[in-house]
Amino acid sequence: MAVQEWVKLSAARLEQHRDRLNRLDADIGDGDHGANMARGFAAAAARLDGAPSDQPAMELRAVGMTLLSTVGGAAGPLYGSFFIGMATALRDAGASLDAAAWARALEAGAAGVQRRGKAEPGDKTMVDALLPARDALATAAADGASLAEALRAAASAADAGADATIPLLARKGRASYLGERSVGHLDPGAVSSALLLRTAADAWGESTE
Amino acid sequence: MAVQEWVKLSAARLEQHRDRLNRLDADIGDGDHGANMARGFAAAAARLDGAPSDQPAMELRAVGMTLLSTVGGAAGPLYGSFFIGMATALRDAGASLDAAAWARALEAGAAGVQRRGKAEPGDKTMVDALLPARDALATAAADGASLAEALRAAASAADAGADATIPLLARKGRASYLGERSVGHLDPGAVSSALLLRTAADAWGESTE
Amino acid sequence: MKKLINDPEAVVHEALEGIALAHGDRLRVSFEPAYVVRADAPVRGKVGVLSGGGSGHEPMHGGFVGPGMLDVACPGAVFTSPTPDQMLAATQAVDGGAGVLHIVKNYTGDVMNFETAAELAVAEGVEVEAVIIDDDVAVQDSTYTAGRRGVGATVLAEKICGAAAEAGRPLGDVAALCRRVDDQSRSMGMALTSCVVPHVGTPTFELAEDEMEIGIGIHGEPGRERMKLEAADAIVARLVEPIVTDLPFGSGDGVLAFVNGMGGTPLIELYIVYRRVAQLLGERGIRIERSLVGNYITSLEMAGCSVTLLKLDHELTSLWDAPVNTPALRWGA
Amino acid sequence: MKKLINDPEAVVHEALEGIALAHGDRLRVSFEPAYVVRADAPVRGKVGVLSGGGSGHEPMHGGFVGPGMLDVACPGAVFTSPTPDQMLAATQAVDGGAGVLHIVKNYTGDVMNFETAAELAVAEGVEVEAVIIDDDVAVQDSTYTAGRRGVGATVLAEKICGAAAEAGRPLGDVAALCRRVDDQSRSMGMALTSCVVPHVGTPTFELAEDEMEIGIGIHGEPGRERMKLEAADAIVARLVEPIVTDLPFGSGDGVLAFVNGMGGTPLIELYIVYRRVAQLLGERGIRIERSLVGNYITSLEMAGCSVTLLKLDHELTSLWDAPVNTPALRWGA
Ligand SMILES: Nc1ncnc2c1ncn2[C@@H]1O[C@H](COP(=O)(O)OP(=O)(O)O)[C@@H](O)[C@H]1O
Ligand SMILES: Nc1ncnc2c1ncn2[C@@H]1O[C@H](COP(=O)(O)OP(=O)(O)O)[C@@H](O)[C@H]1O
Ligand SMILES: [Mg+2]
Ligand SMILES: [Mg+2]
Ligand SMILES: [Mg+2]
Ligand SMILES: [Mg+2]
Repeated sequence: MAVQEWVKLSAARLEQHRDRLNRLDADIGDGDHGANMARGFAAAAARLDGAPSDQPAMELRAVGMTLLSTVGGAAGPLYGSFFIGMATALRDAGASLDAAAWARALEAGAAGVQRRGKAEPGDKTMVDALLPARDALATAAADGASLAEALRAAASAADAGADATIPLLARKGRASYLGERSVGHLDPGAVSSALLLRTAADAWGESTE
Repeated sequence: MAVQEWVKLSAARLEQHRDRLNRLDADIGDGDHGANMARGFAAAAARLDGAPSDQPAMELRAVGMTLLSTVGGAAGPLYGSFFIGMATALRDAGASLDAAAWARALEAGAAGVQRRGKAEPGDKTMVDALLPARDALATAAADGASLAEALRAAASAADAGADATIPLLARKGRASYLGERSVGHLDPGAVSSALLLRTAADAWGESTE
Repeated sequence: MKKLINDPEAVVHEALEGIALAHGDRLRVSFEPAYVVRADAPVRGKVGVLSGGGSGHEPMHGGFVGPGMLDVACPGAVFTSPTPDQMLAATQAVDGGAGVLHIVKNYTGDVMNFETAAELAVAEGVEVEAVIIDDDVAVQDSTYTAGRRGVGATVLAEKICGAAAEAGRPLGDVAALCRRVDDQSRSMGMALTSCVVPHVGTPTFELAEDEMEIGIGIHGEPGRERMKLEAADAIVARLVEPIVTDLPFGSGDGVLAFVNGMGGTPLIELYIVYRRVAQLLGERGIRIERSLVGNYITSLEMAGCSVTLLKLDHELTSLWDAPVNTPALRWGA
Repeated sequence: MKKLINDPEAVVHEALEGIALAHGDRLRVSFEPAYVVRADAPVRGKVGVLSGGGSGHEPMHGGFVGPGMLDVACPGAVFTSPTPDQMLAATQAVDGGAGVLHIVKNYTGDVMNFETAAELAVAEGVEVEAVIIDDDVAVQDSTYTAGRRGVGATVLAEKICGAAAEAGRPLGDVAALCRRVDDQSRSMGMALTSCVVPHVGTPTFELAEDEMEIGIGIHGEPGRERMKLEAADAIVARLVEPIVTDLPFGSGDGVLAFVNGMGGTPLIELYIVYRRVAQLLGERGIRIERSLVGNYITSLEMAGCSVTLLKLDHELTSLWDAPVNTPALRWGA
């Protein structure tokens, strides 16, 4: 259930934040990140609708494939790799995920993003939200936190990571063409990553663990 | 001397009124009447510069030919015909013109405009300034007025004729495409005609008669 | 005013220099007086085809000079008819002994300047026929007005007459074809924005963000009606309806459908317009046999479009299909 | 937002419908997934040439599909890279057994989507070579960045590779030619205005009446520098200078000079730009052997232009001159 809930809630929130993400992307890119994400997650939510909800890996894989064929731009392959990476890490996981499983998944997802996009921390990309989230989640899991707690820690780390992109000079993606002019702006992909993690915290926070 | 003075003074004033005439033309036409007239009269003034100034007919003919090849648009052939018509009427005139000669010339000039453009009074064109001027000048000449007086009467009639174009519906030229929307605007060609006659009154008013 | 220009007064001259430099392999440009002429003119024994008009409508007319279309084009100042001396020199430059066709858009200035030029050319011993194009259904045709404007049909007439002249047809035939194209064509245009004449520097008219002009000409002059902006499909209906009913075009007719951009509208939008034109014609049983989509007769950077339909017959279709080799229209060569 | 559109979300789809209706004689359009393909594809034994990218750059890429240029084009959403499934289907549609060249503009999104597509195609048994175009000198090339963008050279590469494929050259050759065109091309662009992405509805950036952006890409993204508006000649110097020094182009070189409009700039201005480009190259002894002036790789209704120079050699010149028959570029056919 929870993966579906996560994706549907994400679709709704991305639709709400569509214009804001477009606007952030217009400042240092081409103004389509909100539209791309809203389109992709609407398609992913529709795709999961009615599908079996007891196989997180299969669901995450379907989300990844759908994002790959509906988002386009940079975010499409990156979030596609993210979800496919998560799915692969959870191949053998059961219907219900614990903090350790989510930690493994987020690590694999972030690794997928980095494999595809070759971005390092500090390049002013979604990686700057994903890696702090990965680390926070791993620490929380190791400390024995509940999944809800661990995801909240990850979401907060992602928020902080996104905010920390403001002073950075972009080195990857479209924003890198701006050189110095990219400084002083939030990276839209980092913001959407943080939003996805906050939504995960909400989805699993509400779900019975 | 006086024809040259007239043309030079006209060139200067058309340059001054260039934007105003463009603007009037933009309201009901294509916004180029001021530019067309300023370009043409600058060329005509340059053409007369240094030419013999004791043969009004030759000078007026040269002005007409120059306007024909430099103004373009509707105003080019119309003012070309106007000056060539004046020249033809003055073929046998001496160096210095009197009111009767000017009356003949203006009649022929206005006839030239009507031959070329087929406009009738009330069509909202330069004809609506030229015909009242022609009539006023003829009357003044018949009444024995001096050339300066007669030209002042003609200029005032032209001004009134131009103002009277405001409520008219255009039936000729580009303004006619606007149909009812042409009502409520001054006709730019009528304004430039009135300006030429006012300048004539000034040129011959100042010159020794 | 945001334009890629130097001196507003030098726009036409510098653009002509650019045309000469870009297309010097097949065109020559005369500057005094100004005309753009086929490099191989005059072609012995061939009817010369001349057109001209104000500048600001590019590629028309200079971009249509070349084998199979115009022999020579006379550019005036921006939106201002060229002058008789230009037209005379241009006529003489392309007279190959078979006479010269003048294709004249119906604007008072153009008509009068071309009339004078034809008189001068005839006096110089060149045979001239002038045909006036007046296809714009936005304007009421009446003996009490200047009549309908010449717009999109001009491009089609230039192509078709150029092909006929290239095929060696005599002046009378080429002129008759020109009249047939004009008779069988109707157009209507609209604007989303005004344009800025360089030497004026401000928009010719002001349109609010939610307004459009319907029934515009090609000189930035206001149109027949100002109204609230609508979706493309509704706008296209406003253009197609009066065109179709005017000729009228009817079920079973084969047409050339020409969707023209006014200069500032991107091609992606012109295809959205074309789509609806095709749908509306399809609903009426009118067959599109040939089409043309793009910026061919423009008003500087004005955003908007026009639609032109030409009723085709076998002869017009084969002349349309004949090879043409100009900077702006080229096929079969 | 003033556009000739219906639903902002339907712009690409409806424009594709228009393209299908206007050019159905020689193109086919697939809608799910979206691609524009030669009517006669796949051509047996011929290398397929595929390109694609966001929409909003028309005529690129769909307008370049046809004999002698692209076999197929994949349009994404406006300014958004298309997706791997489109690319895979398009690749399969034009695979005539000799493999398929993917011409990819260097944008992170395009590159990643094309990489995925190539993996999928290879898994399906189609031989694919991908060449990345990165000719924009406005962007610093460094291993620490996404590298230079692909802009004007894309059009030239598509024409030249299309001609080579048409001539029966094998995939390795065609890909090598593509790399050579990219290596020998440099571009730079500027904007007078922003553009409005339909689903956003407001300009991507705001420029004051007396400002311009230098070093823009083709997605309405801001450029390298914002500065005071200048006369065309000064602007052209800002574009040509970095291009010429980067390759470098030098005295005696023969080049193809391509002056491209961004969509909202009228042709008359592009010729003023071309004039100055030709003058500046002339001063340096660089010979313009071929030229192209017009709107070929655009950013919706953005006003502005870009300049691309390609150093020619005998082979590139003769491939450029080879017949091409597409909606937007046509000669010799
Ligand atoms: N190489 C990369 N690695 C990781 N993230 C990247 C990379 N390139 C771009 N991004 C992310 O993608 C976001 C932009 O996505 P989007 O606007 O949808 O695509 P596009 O840039 O193609 O328009 C950026 O804000 C950034 O976070
Ligand atoms: N048929 C005509 N007869 C007389 N005057 C005319 C006629 N047509 C137009 N005009 C005059 O010409 C003026 C417009 O001149 P101008 O703007 O220079 O030419 P264009 O209309 O070709 O742009 C109008 O204001 C009108 O006075
Ligand atoms: Mg983006
Ligand atoms: Mg005018
Ligand atoms: Mg005019
Ligand atoms: Mg994008």
